[in-house]
Amino acid sequence: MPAKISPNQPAYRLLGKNYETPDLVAKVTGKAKYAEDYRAEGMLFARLLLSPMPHARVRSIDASAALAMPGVKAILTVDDLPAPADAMTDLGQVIPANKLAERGLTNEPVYQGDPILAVCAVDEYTCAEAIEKIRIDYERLPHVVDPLVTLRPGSPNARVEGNVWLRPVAAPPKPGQPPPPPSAPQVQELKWTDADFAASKDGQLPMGKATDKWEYGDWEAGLKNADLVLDETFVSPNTSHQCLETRTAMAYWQNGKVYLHCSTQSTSQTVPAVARWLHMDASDVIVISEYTGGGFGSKITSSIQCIIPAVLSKKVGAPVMMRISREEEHFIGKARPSIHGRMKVGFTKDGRITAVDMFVLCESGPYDPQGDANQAGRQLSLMYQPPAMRWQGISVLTNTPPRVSQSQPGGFQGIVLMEPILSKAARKLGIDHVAIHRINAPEGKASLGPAAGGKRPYVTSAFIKEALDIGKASFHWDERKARAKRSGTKARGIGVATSCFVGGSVGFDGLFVIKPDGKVYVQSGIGNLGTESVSDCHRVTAEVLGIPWEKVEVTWGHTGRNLPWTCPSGGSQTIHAMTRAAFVAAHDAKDKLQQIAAKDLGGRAEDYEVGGERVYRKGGGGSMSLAQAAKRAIELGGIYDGHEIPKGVNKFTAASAQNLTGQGLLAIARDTMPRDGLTHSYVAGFAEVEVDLETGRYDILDYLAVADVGTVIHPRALGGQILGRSMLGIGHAVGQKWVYDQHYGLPLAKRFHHNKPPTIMEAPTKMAWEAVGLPDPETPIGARGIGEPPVGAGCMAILNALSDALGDDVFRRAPVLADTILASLEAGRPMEEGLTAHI
Amino acid sequence: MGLVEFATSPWGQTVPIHIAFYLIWVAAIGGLAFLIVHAIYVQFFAKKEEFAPSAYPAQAAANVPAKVHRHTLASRLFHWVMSVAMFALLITAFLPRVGFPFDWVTYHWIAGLVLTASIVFHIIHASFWLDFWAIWPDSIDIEDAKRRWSRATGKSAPPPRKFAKYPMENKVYHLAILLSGLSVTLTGLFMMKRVRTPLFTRNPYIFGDMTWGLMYVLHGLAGVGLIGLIMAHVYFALRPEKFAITKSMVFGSVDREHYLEHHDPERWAPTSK
Amino acid sequence: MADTNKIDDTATSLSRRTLIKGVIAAGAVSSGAYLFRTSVVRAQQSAAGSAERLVTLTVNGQQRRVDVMKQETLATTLRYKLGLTGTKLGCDRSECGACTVLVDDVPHYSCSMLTHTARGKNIVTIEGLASAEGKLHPIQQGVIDEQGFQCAFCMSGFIMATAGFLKVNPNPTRAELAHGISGNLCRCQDYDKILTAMMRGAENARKVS
Amino acid sequence: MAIIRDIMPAFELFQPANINDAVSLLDRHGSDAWVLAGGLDSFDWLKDRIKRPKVVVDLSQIAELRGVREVNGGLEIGAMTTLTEVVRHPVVKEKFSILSHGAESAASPQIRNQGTLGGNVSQDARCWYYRGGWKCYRAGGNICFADTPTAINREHAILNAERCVAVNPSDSAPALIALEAQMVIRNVKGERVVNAEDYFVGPAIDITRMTVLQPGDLLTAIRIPATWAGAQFYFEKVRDRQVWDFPLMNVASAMVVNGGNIERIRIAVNAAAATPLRLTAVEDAVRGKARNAATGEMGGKVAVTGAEPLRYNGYKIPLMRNLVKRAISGVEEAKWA
Repeated sequence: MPAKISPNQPAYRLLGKNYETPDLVAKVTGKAKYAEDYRAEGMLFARLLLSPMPHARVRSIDASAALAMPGVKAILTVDDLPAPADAMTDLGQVIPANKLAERGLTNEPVYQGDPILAVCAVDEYTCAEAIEKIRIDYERLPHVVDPLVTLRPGSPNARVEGNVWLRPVAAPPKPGQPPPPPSAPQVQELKWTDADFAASKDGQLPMGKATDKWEYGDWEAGLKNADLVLDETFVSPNTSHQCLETRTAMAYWQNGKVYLHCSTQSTSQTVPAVARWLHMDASDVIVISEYTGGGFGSKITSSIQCIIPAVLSKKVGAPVMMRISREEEHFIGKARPSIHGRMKVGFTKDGRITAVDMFVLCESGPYDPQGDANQAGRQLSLMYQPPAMRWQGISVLTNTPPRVSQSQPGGFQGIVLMEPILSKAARKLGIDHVAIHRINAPEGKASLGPAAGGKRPYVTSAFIKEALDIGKASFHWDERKARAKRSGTKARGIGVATSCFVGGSVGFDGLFVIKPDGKVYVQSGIGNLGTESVSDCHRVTAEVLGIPWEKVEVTWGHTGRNLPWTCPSGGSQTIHAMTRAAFVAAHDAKDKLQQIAAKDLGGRAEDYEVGGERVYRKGGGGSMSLAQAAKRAIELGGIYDGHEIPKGVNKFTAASAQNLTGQGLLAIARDTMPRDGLTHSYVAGFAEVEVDLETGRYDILDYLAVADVGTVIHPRALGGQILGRSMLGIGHAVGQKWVYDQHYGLPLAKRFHHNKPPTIMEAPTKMAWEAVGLPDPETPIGARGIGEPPVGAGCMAILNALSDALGDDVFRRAPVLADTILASLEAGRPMEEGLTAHI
Repeated sequence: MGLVEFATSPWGQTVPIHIAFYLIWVAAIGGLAFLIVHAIYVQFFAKKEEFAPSAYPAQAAANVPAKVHRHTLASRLFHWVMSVAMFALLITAFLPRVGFPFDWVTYHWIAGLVLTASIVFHIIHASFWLDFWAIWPDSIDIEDAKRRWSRATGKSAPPPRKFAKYPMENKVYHLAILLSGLSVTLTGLFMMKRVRTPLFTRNPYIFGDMTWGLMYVLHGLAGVGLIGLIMAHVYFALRPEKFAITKSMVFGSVDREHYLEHHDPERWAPTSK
Repeated sequence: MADTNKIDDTATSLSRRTLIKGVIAAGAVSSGAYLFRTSVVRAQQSAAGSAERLVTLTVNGQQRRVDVMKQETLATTLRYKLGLTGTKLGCDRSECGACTVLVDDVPHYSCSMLTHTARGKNIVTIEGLASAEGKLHPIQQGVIDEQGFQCAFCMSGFIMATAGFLKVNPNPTRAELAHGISGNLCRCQDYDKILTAMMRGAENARKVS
Repeated sequence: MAIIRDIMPAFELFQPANINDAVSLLDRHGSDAWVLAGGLDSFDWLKDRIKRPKVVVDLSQIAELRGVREVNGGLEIGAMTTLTEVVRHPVVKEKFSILSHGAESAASPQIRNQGTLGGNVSQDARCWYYRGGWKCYRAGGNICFADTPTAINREHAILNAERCVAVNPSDSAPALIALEAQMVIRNVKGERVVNAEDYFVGPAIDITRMTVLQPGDLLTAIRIPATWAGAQFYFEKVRDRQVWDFPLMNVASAMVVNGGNIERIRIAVNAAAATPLRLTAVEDAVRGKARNAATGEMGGKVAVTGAEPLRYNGYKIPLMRNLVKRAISGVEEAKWA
């Protein structure tokens, strides 16, 4: 099945067409420079010393022997690092720092691998020898690596302060004032009772006290009046992001500014993050990241350890490269939090969900509370549209590596918890699996989550039903369904899953210059992490201005090069947010071109049109080329060439624009266009699997993802995102996991062959994608982001297909490997340990 | 070269794990050296043993049976069971360490259990059926030991008295074997929790790494100590002047002549049974 | 610009052509001499009969004389002493394939081969694939044609693995090629598109030859 | 001493040009020396700085250790022959295809391009506690971390565990055992030849070694007799990832069937115990029987007699049973409409 975009999509000159991205030749020739590829004269190296214990306090450090070694330049501990800083919102409100948050180095390591100090020396060999000479006296503290264990009475806590996160409820906003910023999260001790644990039998998740909850509708009545109520527990895995590029960073100082070569998803947004970590003015921070080797949510604004070479560099007065090894990346490289979920879901006999009662336990690691538990509930409420729902959540600390968002954070886990139930319900009620998804699917401005301010929020649009219809036809669902399920030692099954997530933000800036050479020089603050949105978004600029793409030059990846304020490249915001920014900037250019033409050629601005690299009078008459207009813009000055910067743009953009002043026609604008609803995207995944019943091994024969992402901007890049993120989800189904020894609280699986990210051999034999192509009505170009929803769809289409092949009750957690299948088939019941973490 | 080998625990702490295995050779060579020195001493330098006259009436000596009962059948059985177990333990423990690898663990723990059982039997038996205190050195033994030492080193001292049932060396040896044997069996019993046996679930986590390390060191020290002790024991058992005692461990009794020469009937009343 | 003299930087990423020019310049001046200065480990004495410190490597058709430590891997030498940073270190443990180079036409994980072992062998890295005039290798062109890869950190490894595989099997099926390049990991998980691009590269190569 | 990984410690490197030089170097340096073949197992130990040999003897320059020679209808494969060379060798493919399949199932293409047959059979255990640097029995300590009440041991042994529960991960070893291969070992005293199944050492005998190789010994070649040339072969490896993964279990069998009956058979599995296991009880049980599903079932049951699962590896019992069954009677192929 070739990839295709449904004819729904309106025809554009450039949008929806493939093109060669400007970064590609450098990539294929090996010339593209990632953080570790930079060399600076006099560069020194740094390596980290990691905690051997899951939880300890450093009593003393004796580094004298190391410092006495020739070639050793400095040692950095947490005492040399700035304290956690408060953050400030755009509205000027202070978000107080989480005082328990990760600082990069620590004297109270809270997981094995937590960096204690960094050694800087002339080369890494010397760093290693020096580290082995350092003696650290640790006081071992109690540890726990299983979120359920720490909730048992009398069990250890991961932090001295406690074991669960609470976010105190902020006071309601005063009339006329914006809502107050979220208060700093706090850690407290919470233990469930023996009775809570005793009440749950047969692998069901105990439901003790939750720390957080919301609800809408009469969920109790919904469950009571249902024809079928399923009560199921499922566990999703902790999965390291395992970006192929580790978070290596190199830094040096010049004229009071720090130049940081780091691995980050976002370019512009990394500047304020680094500035906050270093307690510096953002104008003194230059971030260089032209190419980033993957992020998946773990490098949204790089990570805090990137300040270590920066601080060391200042200390030793030379550039410092801190290479992060794969094992170190396992520790500091972040991971998706696992969720233990228990769901009671009511169905009518025709398959409509009546109510959901959801209880989720999120293993948040040792440092930050994660939003995954809450987002799991919100996305579930959108995807399956339960008319009534209760959500209860608890975010538990463990002495395991820090967690952070990973592609479809929370949304993924919500889908993973819900899909097995939907699948089981379809089997029990005798309803087709596609049909049960369609019955419960959102449509139009569908609601999600609990009411805020008396009204439930809603999305901008949803065309998932269309996606299911397209997929059902393209996948030949009904034909496959009619086929035999068993032959020889093999069983086959088909599965479908739907998935959704946030797909766009608003409010960022566009910035470019039309120079007298007639070319458009676009400044892109978007990170280049492989999605190609760094150039894709600017296709809109060319589209709107009516110029060939070859006339567009994109500058990216270096905040010393005058980039605009841009959304973080995370959470699939970019294609939505930055096509909007490109759109408004292009219209700013258009307006200015029209005004210049009117000034020079007479008439009113609105008499002119822009196209064919010219600005021309509608219905014939005078015209001028963009090159001429650019020259005129410089002569005119003022707003035209950037001598006057509009008030509305972010100060980051304004500063960049000032450096571009006088080079041509300066287009600059902030996206203030209205949007009714929250932008979300959707994917329906279809899969067929074949299981070998004698070995438990299974192959994915076929996979199709149909995406509702609004307008397609760049089909090949979109296909990469849809199938790439689908594979990321499939990885969660077929192998990715953590393994911990609970006695010592230490990880056993730190290598790729232990954590099992999928190889090309795990990829489905056939993969294809399609796009619904219906533009989102709330954004001018109609494009939404796609990085997230394929993950849940990929994972659960596979697992639903597996249930279809093997029946219910073979597995109750992901990933599902040969051992689980074989042991359960042998015993005739689920044999894996349902609730133990990290097995 | 330390006496103990250390390892890094999973938490990065330095903990003892066992004795340094060269101590096996130290014990063996030390034991051997002792035998040689002792044999030479006895052969060339030792004075004839002299005892203080006994208060025991001479005519009563006639009543001493030809065979003076020394060890009950139960005691002798215990001794030989224990010795077989002990040899099995030493062989299974140390041969693989000195270049003769074989599947030793199962034999070792089974032998260990036999040894333990025999010791438990012995303690109960000795406490309730035997003269419990007969084997413990008393004040006379200590006084006589001082006398012997003085005389051996050329100082003047009254001759020591004849022995009770057990000569002083015997008692001291028992004490040494008791200490090392109890150390090795108690630690060994706990260590069985660390290997797979049909008896209980393997669980090395009943103690912390440090406690275990010390336990292994104690087990090892007692074990190599036993090498020396057993060597000495076998040596003495084979020495002609002690052979009567060795025989008594087989047949249960000593000859009247031996009895009268070495033992004081006041301190050990002769019986034929 | 503020940082021009500090770093041998890449071009401002303006056009494709200026980009290539800029980056080639950067690669050419990279010298690793300063990266391994005197240190305790560097001063290791050599026993009689052991491997020499100075070795001659043939890299991308050029003879390169390098001072190499005993424990140095080929990837380290290429990246830090010869300035060939197109070869990436993804894991340094022969698990991900990002460091794949051709050694006598055979793909190897350069992270897991001592530089000393590669003496006298013909080493080709990603930088050595395109012609001297800048004409891309057919596999590189396949990537351009299909917009293969996302973040591309794994790209040079995949391309080198494919180049090696095609020397043995120039006309593979999709499944054969997948198997042939299965020693390379892509964490963007863009396998489908990568395979399409590599198949396109194989097709391009067949057209050339 | 604080722990740091991913930087190899310094060592002295020798690159002998012939076997004699290699053997005398190994003799001179004894247990200080580390034999480097393909290096894919070695570099992990060295980069983790867990093993710190003073001297590394790199065999890569010894031409006489490399290559496949035909000898009396059988083969002699130099220990340094790469797995890829073994896989692609026409005689291996034609007459001894289980070895080709076994070698091809190992690791990844690049590893097979560098990893050697000698290295593959001599590789160390992959127990994650042991490889993580935990001081277990195998590492010279006095504990098995993988067999404790809380241990995670899905990849560990179900048979013949003796204190250590690690398994041998070699994919070529069972094929070599099935083919009745012999290992040629050299040291300064001369050459000795051991049968493939005797090449491996279990923890009961020596808990810190995988093979009979002692310091000073060098595996130089692997001989495959003509005995099983062209027999009916079966090889299967079950693993989590279909490339770059160690076996959850693998099986290899060589069989001569006459008139529907199993006339001769050799069968071996790996990743079930600390050594590759030749299943003589199964061979005895099925020899002379009709080659059919019933015999396969019976053989499978015999194979798992005495298996003792740990907490997480119970699945290995049905897995071994099924793999042995398949190795005897084949797979019932699916026939999809």
